[in-house]
Amino acid sequence: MRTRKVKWIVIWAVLIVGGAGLVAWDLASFPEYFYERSSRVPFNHEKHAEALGLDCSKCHVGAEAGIRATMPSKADCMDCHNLPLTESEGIERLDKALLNAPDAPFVFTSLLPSNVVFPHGLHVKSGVSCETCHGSAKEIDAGRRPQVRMQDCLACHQGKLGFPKASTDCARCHR
Amino acid sequence: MTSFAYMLTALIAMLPAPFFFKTPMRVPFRAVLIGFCLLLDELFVCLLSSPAYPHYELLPFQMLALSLCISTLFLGKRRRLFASLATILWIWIDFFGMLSLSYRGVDFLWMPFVVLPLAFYPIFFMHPYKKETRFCLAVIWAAAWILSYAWTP
Amino acid sequence: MNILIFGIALLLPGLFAVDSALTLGPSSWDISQQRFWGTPIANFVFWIGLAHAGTFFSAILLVLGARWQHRVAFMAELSTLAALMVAASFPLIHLGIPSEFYQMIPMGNLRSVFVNPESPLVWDFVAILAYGIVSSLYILLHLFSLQKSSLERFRRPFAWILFPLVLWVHTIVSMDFAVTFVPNWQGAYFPLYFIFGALYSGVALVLVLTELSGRRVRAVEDLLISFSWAILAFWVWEALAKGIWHSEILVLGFLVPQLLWISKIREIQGARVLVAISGMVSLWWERLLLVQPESLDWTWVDIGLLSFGIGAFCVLFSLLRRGVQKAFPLALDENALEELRARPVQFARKPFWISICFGALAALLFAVYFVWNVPSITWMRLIPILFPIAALTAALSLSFFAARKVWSSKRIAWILGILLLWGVGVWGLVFRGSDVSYSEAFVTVSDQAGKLKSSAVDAREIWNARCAACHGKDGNLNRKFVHEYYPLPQTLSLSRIDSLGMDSLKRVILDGRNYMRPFRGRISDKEAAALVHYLKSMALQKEKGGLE
Amino acid sequence: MKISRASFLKLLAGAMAAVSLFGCRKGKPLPRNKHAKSLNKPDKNLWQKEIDEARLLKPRPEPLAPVPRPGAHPKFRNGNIRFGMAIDLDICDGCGKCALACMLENNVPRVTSEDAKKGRYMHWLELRGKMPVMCAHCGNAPCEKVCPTGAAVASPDGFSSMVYPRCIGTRFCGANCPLHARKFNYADSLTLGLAAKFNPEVPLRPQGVMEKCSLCIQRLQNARIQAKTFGTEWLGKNVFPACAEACPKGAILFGNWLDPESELVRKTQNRGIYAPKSVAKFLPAVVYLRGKA
Repeated sequence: MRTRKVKWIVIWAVLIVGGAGLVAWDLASFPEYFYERSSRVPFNHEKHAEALGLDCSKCHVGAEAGIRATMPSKADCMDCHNLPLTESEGIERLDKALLNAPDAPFVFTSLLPSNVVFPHGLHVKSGVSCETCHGSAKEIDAGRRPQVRMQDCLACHQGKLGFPKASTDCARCHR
Repeated sequence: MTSFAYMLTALIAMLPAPFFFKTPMRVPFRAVLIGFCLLLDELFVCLLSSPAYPHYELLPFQMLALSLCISTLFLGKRRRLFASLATILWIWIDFFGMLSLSYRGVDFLWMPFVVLPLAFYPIFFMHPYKKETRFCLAVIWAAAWILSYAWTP
Repeated sequence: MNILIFGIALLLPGLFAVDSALTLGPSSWDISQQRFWGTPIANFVFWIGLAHAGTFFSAILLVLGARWQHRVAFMAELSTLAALMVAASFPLIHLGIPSEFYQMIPMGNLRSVFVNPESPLVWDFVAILAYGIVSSLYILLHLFSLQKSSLERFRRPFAWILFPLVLWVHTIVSMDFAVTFVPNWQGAYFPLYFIFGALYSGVALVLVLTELSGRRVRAVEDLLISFSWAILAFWVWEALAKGIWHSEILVLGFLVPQLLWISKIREIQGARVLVAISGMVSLWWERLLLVQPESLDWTWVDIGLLSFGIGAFCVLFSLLRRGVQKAFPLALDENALEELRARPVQFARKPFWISICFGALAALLFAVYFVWNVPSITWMRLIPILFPIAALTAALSLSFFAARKVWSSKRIAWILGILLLWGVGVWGLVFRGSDVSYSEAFVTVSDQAGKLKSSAVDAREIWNARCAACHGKDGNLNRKFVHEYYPLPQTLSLSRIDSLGMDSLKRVILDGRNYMRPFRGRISDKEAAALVHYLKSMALQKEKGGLE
Repeated sequence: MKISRASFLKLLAGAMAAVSLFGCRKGKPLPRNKHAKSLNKPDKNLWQKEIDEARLLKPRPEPLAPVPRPGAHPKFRNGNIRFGMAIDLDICDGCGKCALACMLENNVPRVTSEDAKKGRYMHWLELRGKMPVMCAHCGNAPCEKVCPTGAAVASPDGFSSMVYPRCIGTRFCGANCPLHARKFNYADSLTLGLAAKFNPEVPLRPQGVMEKCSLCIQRLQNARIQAKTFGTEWLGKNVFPACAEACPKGAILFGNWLDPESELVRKTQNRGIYAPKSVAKFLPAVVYLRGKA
């Protein structure tokens, strides 16, 4: 009876350890589960958008008219940051970071699969604001990213989320 | 394929039907007999049919179904079971045959599926060994045969 | 025992082939260039055909009242289970992305996309799944009925459900070919053709298995001859209707079995086995030539898959038989079976009809659900899935009635609970699906990607994006933002624009002025020109508005 | 804890199934949150060479059959768009520039030498004889009927679209296409260095899925988005697939069959309209012009 118990403990241990090992191996060899943040210059959305009243598309050119919203280049930052703007603390550190930043300081890996096209401008035009998917500036600063899930896209396109109905043809978005 | 040739196929299918199950016979001999009749049907259809009639692919097997149906009229026992099985076989051949033909753009003929289920009425609700039942069944099967050729939507 | 060793000897190299087929994909085996299908499909059709034997012998012959069927029933049922498992593995190997097979299941998913119910592959999936579950339940019922005679009355009702289902399965396998536009796959007669081919090979398999277990059932030999004549009729029709003729198949599949007419040959055990094997070989070869009529260019994986099929079948079969022998020693004891058969058998009428109603209801609900969600389908093409669903539901409900006869309600509740939990779990996994199953990456966004296209129409958009932060969307200063600037950007009136001239304004945009940084590189010459025009049009509009 | 043998076997089977499922995962085709590295400088000549190789395999043009002018898509009778093409065989001299343009536009991969020996080229637009042949975008498309997952599906814009993430590689569509216009990704071409991202707008396809001519859907989508963003109704004007753009003689016309103003409709007036015989009865949208009507 005792040996039997031991045998079962061993079997369960092997199964659990093996399962944990599989999961660990999976996570290690497919690191897409870890989200990568790669901005090199600190940026505060809340300050720029809500305090200064800048449109998203000032920096994310295309956010209101293009297919993709792009990330700002260094030149876009320097449009304003070449001026001595504020006295706030840490501005020196920011200026230094900007000075040393590469031409394209922000590179963002979008969560949109490359076989899907999401026309930002068209959505803004039909009344879907940036906040609908991206959340408020505060939330963005806190690390929120839009979840790209086909069921949400489809629900909205089918008119279930309060926006006007849109095409549900596969070939409109998939390419 | 002319309607005359089509009626001829029915005749050829029905002729050997009484002998299928009448005499006691060992299973392989019976299989050879039925298989031989099917071969003859095929040969006959092949000689008569034209590719313009796309249902011809099914015809020998519809003929087989018809002969099996007719042969159940001469069964001594379990007539209900085998008559209904033979009718279902016919429906089966027709349905899946036409389903596959419909993918090729051939019209799906509905008539056999309206008529053949009617055969279950005499099979189940009339006395299986009475003459009227046999007559009724023969009429329904014949109607199904004719309508599956003649009636196009 | 010998079967097990033989099976393992074939299975091990076969597993290597399966592994390399899964990792390397379909290019590792030989595939017809015109049809994209190869040996896995031929093997699938062959094994699913063999899987018909069990049901034929134990269900069809049971309801048709063949007196000798119990002698081979268990053997045949076990071979059905084993062959079905082998058969089901081949389509998975065949897939380009095997791990995504569940996308064929006809249920909605999280993404609210539906399968295409017009495709015979969806019918296939449902039918084989239903057949697998129902035939496993049937064999369990059969085994338990040896111990609990009260279960015996459920066997015939069950057989009546299984009888059409098994024919349906192979009909649908035949539809995989019959609905296509591939010339040698077309044939409205394929359902019967495939069914007879399946039954023929199934009978041959059962003949071999009974002989190997040291018994002889003459009726099976008779059936082999009978089916060889039936299949001959189809081969002749293939030749007459489509001009397809393979003499080697005719010799192996038709002429060789005729040797059994000669009683001298028929009395030799080896000859009987060889005849049956010849029949199976001819049918396997026939399926292969159907899938892949071009000259074969086999790799070792093709041979490995063949070996995997035979090996896996032998191993599964002998393991199943051992399991049954241990758990139900009566099942393979012929004398005991003979006694059991003497029991009067009833037909569980009420449970049968209730189950049938449940099945019909399930099929109806499914049809309504599907047509509701995918209204564009031709509903007639949904029928092939409906019957397996009805049969599966009916069989489950019949098993429930049968279980109530022998088990306490508490036990049944436990089993049902576990099954339900498991079912919901599987359903949830399938419903959710995997995340983006897409090889390539997500879009990377940098300042380079997706520049605005330039045209006069969208100068406004460029303005709004690039200039409005300071100059305001309407051309008036965005005071909230620029109050920190000194000197303030100039307001541009029409007269000022005219005095500066378009060219100098364009230069200002491109090269900058005072605090305004150059936009060269971010805005093209053309875009800059368009912006200047837009500027002017705004100023014009303002002037007009001011006058009014 | 007491476990019967049966439940242990079940457990074991479950574990085996789980392990084998993990085994089914291929290392590469899983998504990574990184952009795939394209080759530094893909040599276009390699693609050109492959086109020349493939030409030798198919020296004979497709037999043609006369068809009526393509109209509304049979599934979307009320639509006002049916994209299509007409290839003028009187002008076309079979130079093959369209084939290269197609491959570069759509990031079509090359194939391994083993696959090349078997003729498994991926060319969406292939030259049979001197005739450019691609998916005919049938109205009654045989491929769409047999696709189990709905990856091959008709678009209301009147062409036959392909949703790669839904494709599981049954290859039934390829078998059922009488024109053999569908191509299967036998190899993991990205890892093998056979694919290159010439065009950032088009995703690379993973191993195990089918693909075919999409009528340069990325161009159509972008043009539609552009037009709709700026508020204009769009009926398929001012956009051309890569092959039409690359044709030096202007033999490939693209447009909307339902727009009487379109160049496609105007230039095909009084011309003989043909389609490959094998797909002529499926209402193709891609047709061939020859002689007068």
